[in-house]
Amino acid sequence: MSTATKPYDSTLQAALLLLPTAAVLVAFLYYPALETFRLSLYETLFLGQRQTWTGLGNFVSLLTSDVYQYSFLVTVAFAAVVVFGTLGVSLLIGYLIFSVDVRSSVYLVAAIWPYALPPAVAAILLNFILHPNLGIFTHYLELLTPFTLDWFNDGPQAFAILAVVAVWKQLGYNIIFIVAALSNIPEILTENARIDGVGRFRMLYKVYVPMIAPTMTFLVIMNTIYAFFSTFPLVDLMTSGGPSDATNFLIFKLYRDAFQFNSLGLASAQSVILFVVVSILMYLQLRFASGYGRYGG
Amino acid sequence: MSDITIQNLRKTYDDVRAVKGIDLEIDDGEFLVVVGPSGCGKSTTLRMLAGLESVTDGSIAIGDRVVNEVPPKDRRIAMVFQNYALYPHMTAAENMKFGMKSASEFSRDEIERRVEDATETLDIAHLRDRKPKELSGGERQRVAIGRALVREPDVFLMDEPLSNLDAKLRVQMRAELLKLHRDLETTTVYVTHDQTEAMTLGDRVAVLEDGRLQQVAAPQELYDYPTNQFVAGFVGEPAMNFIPASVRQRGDEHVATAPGLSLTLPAGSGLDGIDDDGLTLGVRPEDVSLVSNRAGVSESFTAEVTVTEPLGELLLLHCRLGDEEIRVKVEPRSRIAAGDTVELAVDTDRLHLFDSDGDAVYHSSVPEQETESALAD
Amino acid sequence: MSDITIQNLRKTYDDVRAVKGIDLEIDDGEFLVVVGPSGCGKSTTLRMLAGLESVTDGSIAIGDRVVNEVPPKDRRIAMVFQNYALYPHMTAAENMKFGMKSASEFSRDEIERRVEDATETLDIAHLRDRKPKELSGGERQRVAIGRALVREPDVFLMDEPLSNLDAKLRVQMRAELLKLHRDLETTTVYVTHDQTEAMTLGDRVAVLEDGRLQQVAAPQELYDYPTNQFVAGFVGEPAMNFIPASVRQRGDEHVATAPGLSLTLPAGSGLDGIDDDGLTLGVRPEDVSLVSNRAGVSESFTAEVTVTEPLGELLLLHCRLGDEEIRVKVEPRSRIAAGDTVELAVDTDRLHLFDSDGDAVYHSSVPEQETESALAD
Amino acid sequence: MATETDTTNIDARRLVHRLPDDVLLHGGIVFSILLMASPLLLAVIMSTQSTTEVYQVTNLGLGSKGLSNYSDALVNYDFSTYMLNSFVMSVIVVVGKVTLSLFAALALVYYRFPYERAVFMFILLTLLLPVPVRIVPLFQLMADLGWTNSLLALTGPYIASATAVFLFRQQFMGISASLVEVARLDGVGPLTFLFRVLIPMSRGMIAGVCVITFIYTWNQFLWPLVVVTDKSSQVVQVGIRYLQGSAQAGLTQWGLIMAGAVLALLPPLVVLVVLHRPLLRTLTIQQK
Amino acid sequence: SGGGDSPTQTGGGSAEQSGTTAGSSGAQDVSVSFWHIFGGELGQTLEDMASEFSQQHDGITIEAVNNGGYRQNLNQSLQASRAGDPPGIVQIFEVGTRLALDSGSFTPVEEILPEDKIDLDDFLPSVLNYYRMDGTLNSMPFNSSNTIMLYNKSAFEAAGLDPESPPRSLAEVRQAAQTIVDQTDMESGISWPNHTWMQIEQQFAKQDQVLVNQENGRDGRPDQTFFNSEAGRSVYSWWKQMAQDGLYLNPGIEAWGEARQAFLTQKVPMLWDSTSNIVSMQSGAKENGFELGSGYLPTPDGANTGVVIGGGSLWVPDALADEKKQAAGEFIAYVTQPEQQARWHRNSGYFPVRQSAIDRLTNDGWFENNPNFSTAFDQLQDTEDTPATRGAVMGVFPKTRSINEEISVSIINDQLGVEEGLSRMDTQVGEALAGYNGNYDGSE
Ligand SMILES: Nc1ncnc2c1ncn2[C@@H]1O[C@H](COP(=O)(O)OP(=O)(O)OP(=O)(O)O)[C@@H](O)[C@H]1O
Ligand SMILES: Nc1ncnc2c1ncn2[C@@H]1O[C@H](COP(=O)(O)OP(=O)(O)OP(=O)(O)O)[C@@H](O)[C@H]1O
Ligand SMILES: O=P(O)(O)OC[C@H](O)CO
Ligand SMILES: [Mg+2]
Ligand SMILES: [Mg+2]
Repeated sequence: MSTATKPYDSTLQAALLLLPTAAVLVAFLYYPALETFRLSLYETLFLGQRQTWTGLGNFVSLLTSDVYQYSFLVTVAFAAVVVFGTLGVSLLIGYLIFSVDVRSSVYLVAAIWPYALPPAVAAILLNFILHPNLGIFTHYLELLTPFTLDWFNDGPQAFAILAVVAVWKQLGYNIIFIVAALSNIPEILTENARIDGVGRFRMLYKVYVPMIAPTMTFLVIMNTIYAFFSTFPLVDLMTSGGPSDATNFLIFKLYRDAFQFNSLGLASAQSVILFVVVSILMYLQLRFASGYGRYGG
Repeated sequence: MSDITIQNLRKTYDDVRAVKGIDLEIDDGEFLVVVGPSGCGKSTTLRMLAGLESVTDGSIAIGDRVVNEVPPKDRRIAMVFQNYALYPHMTAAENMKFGMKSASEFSRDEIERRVEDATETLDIAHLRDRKPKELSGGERQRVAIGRALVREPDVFLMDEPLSNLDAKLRVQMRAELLKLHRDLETTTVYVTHDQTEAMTLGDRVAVLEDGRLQQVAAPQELYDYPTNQFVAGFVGEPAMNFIPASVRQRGDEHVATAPGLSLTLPAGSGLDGIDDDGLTLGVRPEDVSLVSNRAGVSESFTAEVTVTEPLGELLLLHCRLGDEEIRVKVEPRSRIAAGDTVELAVDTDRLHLFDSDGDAVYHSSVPEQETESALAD
Repeated sequence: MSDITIQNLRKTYDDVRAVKGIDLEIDDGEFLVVVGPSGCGKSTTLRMLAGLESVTDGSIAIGDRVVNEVPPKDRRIAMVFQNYALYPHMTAAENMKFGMKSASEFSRDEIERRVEDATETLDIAHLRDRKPKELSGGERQRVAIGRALVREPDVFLMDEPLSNLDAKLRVQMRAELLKLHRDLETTTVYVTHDQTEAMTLGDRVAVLEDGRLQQVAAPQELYDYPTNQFVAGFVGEPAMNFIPASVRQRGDEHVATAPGLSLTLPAGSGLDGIDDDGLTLGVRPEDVSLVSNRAGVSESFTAEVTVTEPLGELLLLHCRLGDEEIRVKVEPRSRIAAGDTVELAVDTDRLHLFDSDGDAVYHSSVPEQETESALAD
Repeated sequence: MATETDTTNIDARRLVHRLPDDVLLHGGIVFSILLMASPLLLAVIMSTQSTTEVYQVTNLGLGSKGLSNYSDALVNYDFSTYMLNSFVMSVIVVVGKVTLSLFAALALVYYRFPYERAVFMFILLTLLLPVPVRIVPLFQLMADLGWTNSLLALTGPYIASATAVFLFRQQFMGISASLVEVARLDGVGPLTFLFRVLIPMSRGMIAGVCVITFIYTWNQFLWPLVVVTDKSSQVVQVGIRYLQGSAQAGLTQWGLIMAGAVLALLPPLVVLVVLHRPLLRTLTIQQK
Repeated sequence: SGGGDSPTQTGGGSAEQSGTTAGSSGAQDVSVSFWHIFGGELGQTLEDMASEFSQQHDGITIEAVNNGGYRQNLNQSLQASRAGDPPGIVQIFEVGTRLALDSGSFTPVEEILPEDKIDLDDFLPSVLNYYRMDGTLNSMPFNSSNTIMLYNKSAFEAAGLDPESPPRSLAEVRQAAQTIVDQTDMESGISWPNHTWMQIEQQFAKQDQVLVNQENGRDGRPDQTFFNSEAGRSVYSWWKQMAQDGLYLNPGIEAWGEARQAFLTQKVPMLWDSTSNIVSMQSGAKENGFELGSGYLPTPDGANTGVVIGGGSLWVPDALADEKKQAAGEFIAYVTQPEQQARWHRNSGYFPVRQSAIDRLTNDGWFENNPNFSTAFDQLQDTEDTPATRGAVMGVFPKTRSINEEISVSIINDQLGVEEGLSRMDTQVGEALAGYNGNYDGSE
């Protein structure tokens, strides 16, 4: 951008305009973040009122702890399932909506509303619908298939159920982007394919998906961040990390260590590790965002 | 056989009547250009030909087959779009192959051969492995044409294929398209809103307005004998001057009069029985001239120059004649300034008369006239 | 006084030298058009005049005052932009008032009066309360001009104000701008990349290329006596034909030869001492003609027609002459087809010679020559 | 404009006829939409049922309690308080964030000042610091400030955001440079420019940011859970958590819980439905 | 330590005023919040008590707030104390005692009790002893419970079992379970929430096995646990087998509601439950049309050294203003009055903690008429006083429960062997203990 379009050059005014934002960011983001780094080097009790220097001790004990390793593992697995589950389902629904008539905002709104769905509500609703004993879904599932839902006790099932809830909640967000990206594909490409007689499905995976690859990449990153950070309410309200730690995701473990088991230092060390995870994801996003040119019409 | 017969073709969108009944025959091997102002229904017509748009009424036949209900892929047509419609993630070669591969009726070798041929014909063999974004506009359009070529269609349909190119490139691609058509002799329907393109490319030009065909004719015929005022005004730059006039029969002669102007019309078809007030006299800017340049012109008239536009090779005068403005092309180095009064005369061989409906009732020259030719040998 | 004096003006962006030293005087009340290809520095120059861009080197004076350091709002200029730059959420009238209100040196009444005046002048009073999106392109541009008008500036700066309009409207607005300038006589600097616009609008035209002024002259002078090959090629459509040629002195006469062509050059300034190989002969398409049309021409030559483009009022031939392609404008109704061989001659009064640096060394006619005029009275 | 993508602004010609498989497509969509909505529909039904009715698993009729589960949740289980808290929190964050971000974006886009890039990076880098990365010290900070259980704690950490600044910056940069230059030629002051030009021209974007922010804030769970210990200051998302413990005659009151869940979902849902257009446009810009 | 620097703490001034608090219409109202953990009827009872008290005591308003579960109450009150804005009275579960004490966030309750209104000698010693550490009573026992077994008499009868003699040993439980599953259309034999309180804490006490060293943590900070002991193995082997054979319906970790629901909706005939819930279980049984029976918590071989006190006690944060502490003390004294205790018992099933309340109930014939209520009480009275039945004390007890419950899932799902799982509990809890102790000592 040309500097020439900048009509004002009072540094003082600029500083004043930026001040409120900067102040909030420093006070509530940067300072606590730095403090997290500091605390991660201490062992603490009772919400940080007792602190003992341990250096990298927290990290060592995390990295050598079976529980933490397992937690890391299930989180990564969960993220993978959520990311690709969400993408797959959203792609399907998005493509259907796009194929019919994108302007129909009735369909669109009916498909994207889960964007507004609070994770806590999503958790509670499905907790009930899929309740092992009371759930109506469970009831019919068990009636119609030999399958029994027992996710209060069955780790893999609990994992799967949380994934379903997480995917459900995230569908709206993904559909928004996929429909928008598909709509940005010039209509003539579709028409050209019609003249050539390219099938709908072939068109999807040979043309549309590659063409919306930047959006898909973006969604992979956003969904990963979501799976890592925003699924806390699901765990808290549905499984509390269980059974057998099958849903003891990093974020939940962090919360529990910090606010239930009072190990703030240990929790801070986990925050630091999460920070590394976000940083990597963000870096990847930037890499990919600049790697793909945006396809114009 | 790939001539096209269009009968009473109509297209209605919910409340818009885009095409209002077109009858047109396109010969096998012909290059037909459809031209008209924006929104006149050019694309709609072409898209019905392609099968991308359903036909509301009427019929389209390619060869002997009525194709109204034939899906696009079975019409043996290929289409070239304005913005190329290349798949951005595929190389040039992949773009050309993609459609054929989907059709699955072609062998690998056949596909390779055709792509080979097409890239050679279009001189883009070296671009095969580039993606669209690594190509210039002209190269992209060439690849798009290549993609149409490989299908070896009976009919090419092109919707403003050059209008995304800059002026220089457009002129160049125009020439190339002509050469290509001369080589392949595939029936081509070409849509444009640019009259220069229409004139220079078409074997025949179809002028469309408001969903109706106005005239279908060879380019020069269109220029010289427009069938109505719309065509007369649409073709030619600057546009033909239109002067409201009345024509009176005086003995054998017909005289056209307008404020500040009185012209004896050369005898010609259509003059019989005309004795009318609500007529419009049409004369092109280059058919008006300064009197001093034409010796022995009796029926001159004067007009005041309001604006002069030196265009280098000529000087365009905007003159006030009665209440009308007329444009006159004169010698570039004429020393004429705004505010001057000039004496003008018209080339009476190039006069046109339109009635109140806009239909041409009279052209002062006769269509079949021979023009002197300057052929050496 | 609102003449403008530009001295050795330069602009360097980090690593781009956009303007490389311009000297230019613009008279009070003059309409100066700056023309040149994309990226040549036109906008940059204009923006430095406006104060939107700082000056790297050199000086700009408006009237007697060097304005290099004067903020834009104090330069008494107004600017009109290509994309109108209207605030989409304000009505036409609000758009016109907004800047003045901000300046706060104008009373309410004064503002009202000026807007009234401007809307009247531009005939847009009925559009006052419409928002930009309810206006057509031409109307928007008129409002934008109105906004410039109300400031009653000493200088109008316009950056391609018409290039967003369609062809018809552009021609019409062009005429209106000319009339407006005739009424107001405000010094105007007008930037365009369109040579037609430059020719028709400018009292003088400044041709810019690659950050350097190539020529500043009245339009017809530019067309007839380009100072270099760039200007010669840039002005005129289709462009001047350039044929590599060598010139030999034979006794008193100078003869230019090129493959298939030999021309005796009329005496003229610049021919003295020329006896050279690396020259370029320039001749415009309309200055080449079919021989049969010009009686008694001795130095004719033949060429093969490769493409014919009927343009209605004329027929453009692309001909092969030696290894060169030359374009020739001939009678529209000539029966010439691609593949024919034609006999051609040039108008020896309209020849140009350029040296290997591209500088014009010779024009066959003399600048100060009188042209016969066709004035009545 | 490249930004006007999508969904809301699609060429009328997209209505190309695709009849043959239309029915199938529509069927597919309706099916997936219903499947997606089914938990919510069931919840709405169950929210009208009494505990006994809920426990008859296959009872899918509207229940005998009508809306009384809702009034029960609102009155006896303090949902009216939680909803109000959530609402106040969301509105404060929306207004605060939009205001602060507009100012910041104004400075970033239209001011020349030293270290512009660094300042922008400073703001942007906070994307790396989601709540979980700093939750422990943030809680301690709130405790030290004595802000726990207050709106300050609920809203403060959300009131400035890289995303909003980024979006407004993007929006401002998308405003034609010539509009800015016109203002410059006229000598228009920064605040006049902000209020008379930028804000009116960014209404869509502002609406979009408001929607995103409202939904985001309303849906917060972890932070209120940590920083609010006093129930009367709690927000509705955490309020749901309290309902989970309610039991009548030994049985969990699922009807009541469903009513609470529906209540907690309603405001963001309404906002989404009403303002989905600006939301869609804004979100797709965020991608870049 | 925590909360000491609270800005709300005022000096002697408020102590003077506090003399006039009780019964007088003091100028300023003291409002004290009381965070409890009950929803439903129990919550209602507490709220009634609070408002009755507030009415009787001018100038004091007690606001009873249901603040979720025990864990939440403990954590939130620590958080709130840390933030200097603590509640007035907090109900904390028995296993949070050490942690609450170590946190330094609370005032020993005996310091604020109005001495004239309370007679500590009237309290059951077994209960007081649980909450008395190093000779100080830190919190006031209020809702005390233990685990009993509820069973569906109607189902027993239908299966041909004696509805009046519930199984006492785990083997008998298995037999009864098997019989009922075979004879009736019940889904499974028994259920209880996966909650160490029942399957470990009570079972260990019954078998006279301490959980941790240092005399179950009462003689010093423990650093070793004994989950992988004979007591543990016998319970877990039985449990695992029950689960594998489909005789145990697993409702989930600490899933009280689900377990009760399975029992009330007659999916299982037996339930291990807290005595605290007898009232609602009785009405639930009636609504679902069966007769409720109750018995001691069965153990391997029917061993019965006794039970540990469960439930919660009332704590008063240290950061509270003095007049609020005073008011809190008044309220605590009020709810432990014999008549309130009796009422509380009748409405819940928590046994009264005062002898005089028990006497009153006995005299009214309450226990005779309500045998299910007496079961819990009898079980308590049958308890021998040993380190095992006095209950374990450790700072990481809440975390220990989480660890053990997670591992329990793996054991009964057969992902872990019994020994393997129990020794994993020992390891993980051992690590937690070490971390806690190290840290605790380090900063003292
Ligand atoms: N899908 C559609 N729905 C409704 N009206 C349409 C649709 N497609 C085209 N039209 C209308 O039909 C008319 C003809 O459109 P068409 O695209 O054929 O014009 P065109 O001649 O190709 O114009 P242009 O030169 O601008 O491309 C226009 O008025 C247009 O608005
Ligand atoms: N802010 C800038 N930073 C760097 N280079 C610039 C900037 N503005 C212009 N340039 C460069 O300066 C040169 C001249 O640009 P300018 O905009 O003046 O061209 P122009 O003649 O107006 O072209 P056009 O006809 O396309 O508007 C170009 O090479 C351009 O890329
Ligand atoms: O449900 P309660 O109150 O009997 O308590 C059970 C356990 O003791 C909680 O730790
Ligand atoms: Mg079209
Ligand atoms: Mg420019």
